[in-house]
Amino acid sequence: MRDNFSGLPRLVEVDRVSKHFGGVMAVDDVSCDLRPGEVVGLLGHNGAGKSTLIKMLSGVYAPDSGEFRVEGKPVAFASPRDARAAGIETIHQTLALADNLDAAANLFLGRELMTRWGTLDTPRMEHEARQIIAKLNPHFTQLHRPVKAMSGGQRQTVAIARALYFNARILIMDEPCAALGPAETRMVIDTIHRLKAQGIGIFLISHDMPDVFEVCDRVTVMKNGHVVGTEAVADVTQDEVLGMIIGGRQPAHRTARNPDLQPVLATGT
Amino acid sequence: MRDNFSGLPRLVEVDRVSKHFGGVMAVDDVSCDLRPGEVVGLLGHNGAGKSTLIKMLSGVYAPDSGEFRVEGKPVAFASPRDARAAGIETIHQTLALADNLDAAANLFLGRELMTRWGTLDTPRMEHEARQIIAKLNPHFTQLHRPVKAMSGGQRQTVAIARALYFNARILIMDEPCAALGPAETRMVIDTIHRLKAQGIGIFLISHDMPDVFEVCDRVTVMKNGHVVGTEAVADVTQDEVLGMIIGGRQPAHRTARNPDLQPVLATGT
Amino acid sequence: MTTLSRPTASTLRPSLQGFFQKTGFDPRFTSMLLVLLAVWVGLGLLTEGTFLSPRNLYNLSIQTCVTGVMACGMVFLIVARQIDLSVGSLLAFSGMLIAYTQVVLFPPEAGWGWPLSIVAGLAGGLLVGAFQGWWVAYRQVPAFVVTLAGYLMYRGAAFLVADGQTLAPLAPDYQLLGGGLSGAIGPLWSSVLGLLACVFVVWQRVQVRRSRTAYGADQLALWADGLRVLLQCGAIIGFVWVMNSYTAFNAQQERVGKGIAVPVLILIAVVLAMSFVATRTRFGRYVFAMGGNPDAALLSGIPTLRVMLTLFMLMGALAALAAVITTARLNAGANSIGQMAELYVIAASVIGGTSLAGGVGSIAGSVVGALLIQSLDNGMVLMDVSSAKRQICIGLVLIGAVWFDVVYNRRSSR
Amino acid sequence: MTTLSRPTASTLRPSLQGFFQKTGFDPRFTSMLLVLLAVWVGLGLLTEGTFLSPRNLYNLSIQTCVTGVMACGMVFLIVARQIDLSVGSLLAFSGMLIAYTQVVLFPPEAGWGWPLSIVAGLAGGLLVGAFQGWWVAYRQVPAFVVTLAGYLMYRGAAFLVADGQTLAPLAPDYQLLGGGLSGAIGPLWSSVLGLLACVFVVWQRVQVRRSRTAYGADQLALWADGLRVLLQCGAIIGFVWVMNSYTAFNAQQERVGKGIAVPVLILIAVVLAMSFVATRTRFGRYVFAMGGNPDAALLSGIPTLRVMLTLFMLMGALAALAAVITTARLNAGANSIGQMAELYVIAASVIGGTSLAGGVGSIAGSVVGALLIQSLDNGMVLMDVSSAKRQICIGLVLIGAVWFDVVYNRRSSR
Amino acid sequence: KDIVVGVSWSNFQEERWKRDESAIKAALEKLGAKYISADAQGSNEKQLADVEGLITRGANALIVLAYDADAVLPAVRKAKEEHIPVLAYDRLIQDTGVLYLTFDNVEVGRMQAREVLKAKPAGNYVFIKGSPTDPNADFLHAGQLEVLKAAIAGGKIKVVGEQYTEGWSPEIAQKNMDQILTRNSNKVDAVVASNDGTAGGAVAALKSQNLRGIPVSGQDADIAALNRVARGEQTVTVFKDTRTLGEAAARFAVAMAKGTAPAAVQGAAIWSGGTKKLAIPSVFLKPVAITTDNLDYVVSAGWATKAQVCGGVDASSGPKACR
Ligand SMILES: Nc1ncnc2c1ncn2[C@@H]1O[C@H](COP(=O)(O)OP(=O)(O)OP(=O)(O)O)[C@@H](O)[C@H]1O
Ligand SMILES: Nc1ncnc2c1ncn2[C@@H]1O[C@H](COP(=O)(O)OP(=O)(O)OP(=O)(O)O)[C@@H](O)[C@H]1O
Ligand SMILES: O[C@@H]1[C@@H](O)[C@H](O)OC[C@H]1O
Ligand SMILES: [Mg+2]
Ligand SMILES: [Mg+2]
Repeated sequence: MRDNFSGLPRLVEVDRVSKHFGGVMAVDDVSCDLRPGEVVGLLGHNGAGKSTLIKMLSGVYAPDSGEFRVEGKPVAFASPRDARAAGIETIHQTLALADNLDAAANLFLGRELMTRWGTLDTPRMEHEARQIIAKLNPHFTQLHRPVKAMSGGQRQTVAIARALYFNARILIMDEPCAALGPAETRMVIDTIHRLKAQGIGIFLISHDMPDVFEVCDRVTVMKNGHVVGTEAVADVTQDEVLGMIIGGRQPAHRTARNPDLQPVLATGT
Repeated sequence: MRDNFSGLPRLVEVDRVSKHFGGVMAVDDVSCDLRPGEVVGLLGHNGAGKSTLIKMLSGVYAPDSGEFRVEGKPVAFASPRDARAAGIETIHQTLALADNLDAAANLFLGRELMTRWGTLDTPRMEHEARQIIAKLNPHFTQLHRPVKAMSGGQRQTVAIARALYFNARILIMDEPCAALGPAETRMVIDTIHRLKAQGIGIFLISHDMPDVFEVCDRVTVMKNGHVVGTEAVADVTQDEVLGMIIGGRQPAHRTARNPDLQPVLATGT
Repeated sequence: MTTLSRPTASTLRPSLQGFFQKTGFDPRFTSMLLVLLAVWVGLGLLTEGTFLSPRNLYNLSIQTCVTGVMACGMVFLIVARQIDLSVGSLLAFSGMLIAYTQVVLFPPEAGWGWPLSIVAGLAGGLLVGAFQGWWVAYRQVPAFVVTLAGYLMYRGAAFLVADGQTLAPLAPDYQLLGGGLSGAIGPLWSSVLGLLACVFVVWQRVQVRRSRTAYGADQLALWADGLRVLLQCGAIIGFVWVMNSYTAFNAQQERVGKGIAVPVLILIAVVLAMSFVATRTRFGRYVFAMGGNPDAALLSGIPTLRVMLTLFMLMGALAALAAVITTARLNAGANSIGQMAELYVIAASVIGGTSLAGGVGSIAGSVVGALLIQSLDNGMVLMDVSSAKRQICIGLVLIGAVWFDVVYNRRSSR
Repeated sequence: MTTLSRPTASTLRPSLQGFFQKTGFDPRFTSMLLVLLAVWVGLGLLTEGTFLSPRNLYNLSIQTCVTGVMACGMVFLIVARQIDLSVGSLLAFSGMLIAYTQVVLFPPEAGWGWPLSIVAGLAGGLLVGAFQGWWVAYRQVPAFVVTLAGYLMYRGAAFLVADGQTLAPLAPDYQLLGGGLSGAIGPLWSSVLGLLACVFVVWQRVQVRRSRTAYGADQLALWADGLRVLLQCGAIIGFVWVMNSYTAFNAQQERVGKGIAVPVLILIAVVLAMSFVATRTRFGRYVFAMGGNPDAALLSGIPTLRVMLTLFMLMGALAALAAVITTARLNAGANSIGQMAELYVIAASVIGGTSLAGGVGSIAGSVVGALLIQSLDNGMVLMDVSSAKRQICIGLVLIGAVWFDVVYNRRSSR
Repeated sequence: KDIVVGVSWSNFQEERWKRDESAIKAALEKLGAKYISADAQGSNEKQLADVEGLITRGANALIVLAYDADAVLPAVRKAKEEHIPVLAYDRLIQDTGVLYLTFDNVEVGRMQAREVLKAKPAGNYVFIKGSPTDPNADFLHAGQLEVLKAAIAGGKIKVVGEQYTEGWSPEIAQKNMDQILTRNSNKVDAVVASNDGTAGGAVAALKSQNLRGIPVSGQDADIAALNRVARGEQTVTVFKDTRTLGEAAARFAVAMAKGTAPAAVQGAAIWSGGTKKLAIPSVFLKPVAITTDNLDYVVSAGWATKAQVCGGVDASSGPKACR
């Protein structure tokens, strides 16, 4: 059997969710899901609605309609704080860094390490930040500067480190490697493999086909706010997926060969 | 001969340029050059100094030392305005968009089309913007909204369109496709081929090896502010270039095989 | 503060939003007008109609001019992430220059003394504006510091012009600019102007439709454009009608309609000019771009420093114009005029939807803001509320008004 | 405004920059101190030394307290991209509450009237702050509007407390808080405190070095840390020495040294506490994050609304504390106190390096800013300049001072 | 040793203070004493700091124009601590050992009301009061009410409007007057304005309604106000010859600096009419109500020139001072 996850309970279920901004239907009746230890790629053209979808899941926006379930229980996050508390960690496309603070402060923002007197444990946070960032980008050592003085890739490294440091059950990565160099990308990919092995569920948004095919178990392709289809990576070629992204057509074999990979919830299963 | 450009006059010469920020040597004694109709890839790990280098060329920062020459003449741009006036068009990594304005306003920012009464010709600018953006991303039609309401890739499309609309002699692209989907990236790559054919010189910063190998004639690899080496793409493999980026080592054959591809100015030729 | 505010689900929302989409009305401005309307109705009821009498509305229109004129300039500054705290002091200083020119240099007998004094006042305002703009743009001293210093300095300078004396009286012709006894253009001219304005409104809408068709852009439904024209013309005609129906004895002791007051005409001219600058010129575009993202503006090759300098000069000139109205109305130049004007002017802009974070603002909104503040003040005095209680009421209504605006806007724009 | 300002090449630069890098001194704060020093020397020369006499410095220290205390809160607000225009009015309102409690409710005979009045004043300040914070945080009305409304309202309310009357006198013990006749702690205690402060400075530096070693972080050279400790202790000892050498007649008509004034102690306590909050607590970290990027703060799960509410309450409490000092110093509660305080307080913060764009600011800097403004004001009085000219001079010096700061900073930080 | 007299002004906004100052200055110069001063710009806190500054500069005597009679006491106390005599100028300071020299503000209020009452014994009255943050506004109003009390109680006078004027600002006075007129459909018969600046605003408002001949009061004998009186636009301005006041203040201050006790200065009498009933050595000067009848008084006193007073007035129909 190609799909190692279909037997596991679902970690996240996205059930017919929609969201509009003014006249734009950014996300339109989207369903998909994620199982523990699985990496699901969210693909689609620019403006397809990927970021909007995951922003709803991470408590930034409230959906207009539809429902999110985590481990079977419906959730409605009133704020990113709630989503975090529920074990959902997100790397946003916009990185969401406080430009005036340094790497360590950003890494621990909202979850600072404290001394036993209840004050910020700055040295320890710096130390930990140094450790984890070194794992992602060994060239990046000048951490003690405001984030705004950093290069694009360095900023992205900080954002990634922040999501990795805290042990999430569900990790959402919105184009985490967009600004990274080849070596830095490699390290992130390796990290994803490791997290997978630990049973963490990951939504990965990426435009890079080789990366997607290396780490994803399934891909869900979106177009203009809709879901085009969901496929197990093992069942399709890169070109077929590209065809889904660009042309919006589903690979010819899909329904015949692997019916249980349909967006699970759309059919109400 | 593999290198079609060595005979042409140099469009841009970067001569031993350095720049530091506080204690960080961001660009350290860098030399490279660009000929008309040529695409030179600037590669390197995150924080290697690529963006800083091209920001100096586009008039954002003044170099601490060293010199830039355009068509043989030394230039010292006091502002981005000057660089633009000299025919240098830049797509910055940070995109540099006014978030509160719409796509058309951003596209023509600083170079608005005017009616014969000297007022803004808004309908015409919108019309033109629609045309050019349609060529880069056909899904992207809701242009009449502030840029801040756009997706990452849509924003990048606006920034690219802005640099392409005006006929530059020298085009600098700092990770132009980082946020673009596969189809959108394809269109940019095609555009680069077209511009090349028109004799425009292009500096392209990118982390994507296949793209680089498709459009670049030469690559200059940087590491920690230094230049590791400059190679004709035809002479090296992707792995060799990766080796230069990650390991900082030059391909074994380089000096033996193609001495004239040395950074031209470093040796004072 | 944050752009991530969460919309609250509401059944109202879709229909409201649809309405704004279909009609192309600006939700923000519409809600401001609704607030104003509500305040007017409230004050009308509380004063048993006195507030809404033509006479009081005429007064109100004049009282709003000074703040309104300056708010037009302040909107630009705030949009560009700047501020000018000196406008009240600058008003006093230009006012003293004007009065000094009229009273001391060219005594009233000389008929050309007062036009000259206006020139002097405007020149003073422009120069001071240039001084401030230079420090901000070319010396990079924060505008808050420069104009706070200005706030102190120009009030001091105003004192020195005539060594603390109040200079009066001013030329009778000049007083017309203040909208005093015969400072209005009469019913006939008012009607003519109103008619012309209506014609312009229709013509402009036709132009817009035509150019949209030419470029194949989206077109609003005909009824939507019709509604807009109708409302605008209605407002114009209503305004003229009210102004005309305020009758007062003229110099010949006959009861005649007043018509539009001269300072109100000045305000209208300033609003039209500044709106034009904001939406139709490069300069206006640059101001908004600089406010939206200063770095992007610089990278796009906008001459940001020059724009900044010009902005402060513009503000200086408008403060001087406000000084003309104030002194003409008061028939005197005193160094104490314009106190707290900076606060009211900035408040008018902010209440009118200009964001202190920069990049967002509208001229028309700020004038509505000025009108709102002035209405509260005007109405409360009519109700004979003591100044302490008046201040408390005004404060509460201000918060309430802006709160309504915030809620309503969130509803209609999401 | 823009972060892309272009450094000018300069030979000074590398060495300056190296100096700051090696010593770990904050260039911004250092340059502020240099400006202050320059102004002091200038004023000292122009007043033939009177300005620098212990007596005047003692007065200056007290005069700075009110603005200084409030500036500590304002820095936080501005860093978080908020503002509070109501502090002056709130000062008056709390002041009237305090005076009313002491004079009317619990006449001076009752010994516990004045502690109670302080509680009343602080409670009033906190409540008003909570009111403002609630509108800003939970109702999303811009702080500018809410606090402008407050500016009007609380002044009105202050008037109403005693119907415009000035309430006096206050309890003799209470007056000590204002630093009046015997409102200083005397040379002995001052010296003891100074010594303790020096010990603390040394201990703290040692702690820092130790923890840096523990985590293998970069360490400053020993001489650099030594220099810092030396300068800090020098400043402390110098301050105590000056305060002790101002002698005045005591109640027994003997000439004795004054020592540190009580309000100055209050200011020092506030500065220490607020600096601690800014750098060592979650709350402070959140405030800076919210100012740096409000969206990021929200996305990081920071309880932004609660932080905002707390900020305004803090500001309210500090305004009430400033009211304690003011009323104790004036030995009266008047509804006219605290006029223009909002401007001076915001100016102190801005001059002290707090950016109105948010995310950047320092408590110590704002106190230096307050000291700078007060020095100018104080010094000019000593020089017998008319108030009109004085205002002009102060304005010019302010611009000049901040300009120096801008230039110097650009040099030393690039 | 040189005598240094420090003067602490409450503000300089009204034009009279400049004249007070030059009178004091001139007199001190004549007496060979040095003049130093500070302007508190309408702030209690600043006035206290100012007095501290003047003491620091070595003042041997202080002349204090109090902004707030109570809040200025700590400053006076400081001076006393340094054994520096204090003269309360124009406004009362209730403390022992202070010499009080004034045109009584309450009396000024009475005079304003008296003249207006003379011109209009019955009808609708409007009060344009001073700044709500200036305690003198209330003293003035108290004086005004004292005179009008009976008529108000008797129903002859009806108060149809009463507003403070923030910062004594003429514009605000004008706006408030506009509104009061609107509210009463112009049925206003008399305006008691508390000084000439606010009177100017009230007159401008009346004028814009073409209302003429309505009595308006003021004080300070500002040049512009005298001209209004000449034109018949203002009924009365209370002339406080600040030159006399200033000259006397200078003389007394120097005397006290030389050791004369407050009670021993020429013309001083013990007065205990303050709220605290303290016995305070005082000198009262007489303010003069200036109306069309005695306009020449200010001219012959050299306070204003005939040209200033009569500017734009028709010589034939104008008051006799302008003929
Ligand atoms: N404005 C600045 N102030 C201080 N340091 C800076 C600034 N800009 C860049 N740097 C530093 O200079 C170095 C080079 O940065 P640069 O942005 O040029 O890197 P890059 O090669 O473009 O990296 P990336 O691939 O991540 O975009 C980095 O270490 C960065 O932290
Ligand atoms: N805050 C917003 N306000 C209005 N429209 C928005 C907003 N955010 C996104 N949109 C619109 O919603 C659509 C989906 O945007 P989204 O950011 O989800 O796309 P995406 O799939 O993440 O694209 P990309 O690959 O470019 O990041 C786009 O058309 C975008 O313009
Ligand atoms: O003379 C007046 C003075 O007594 C009052 O306090 O302030 C206003 C002045 O006009
Ligand atoms: Mg996205
Ligand atoms: Mg870069």
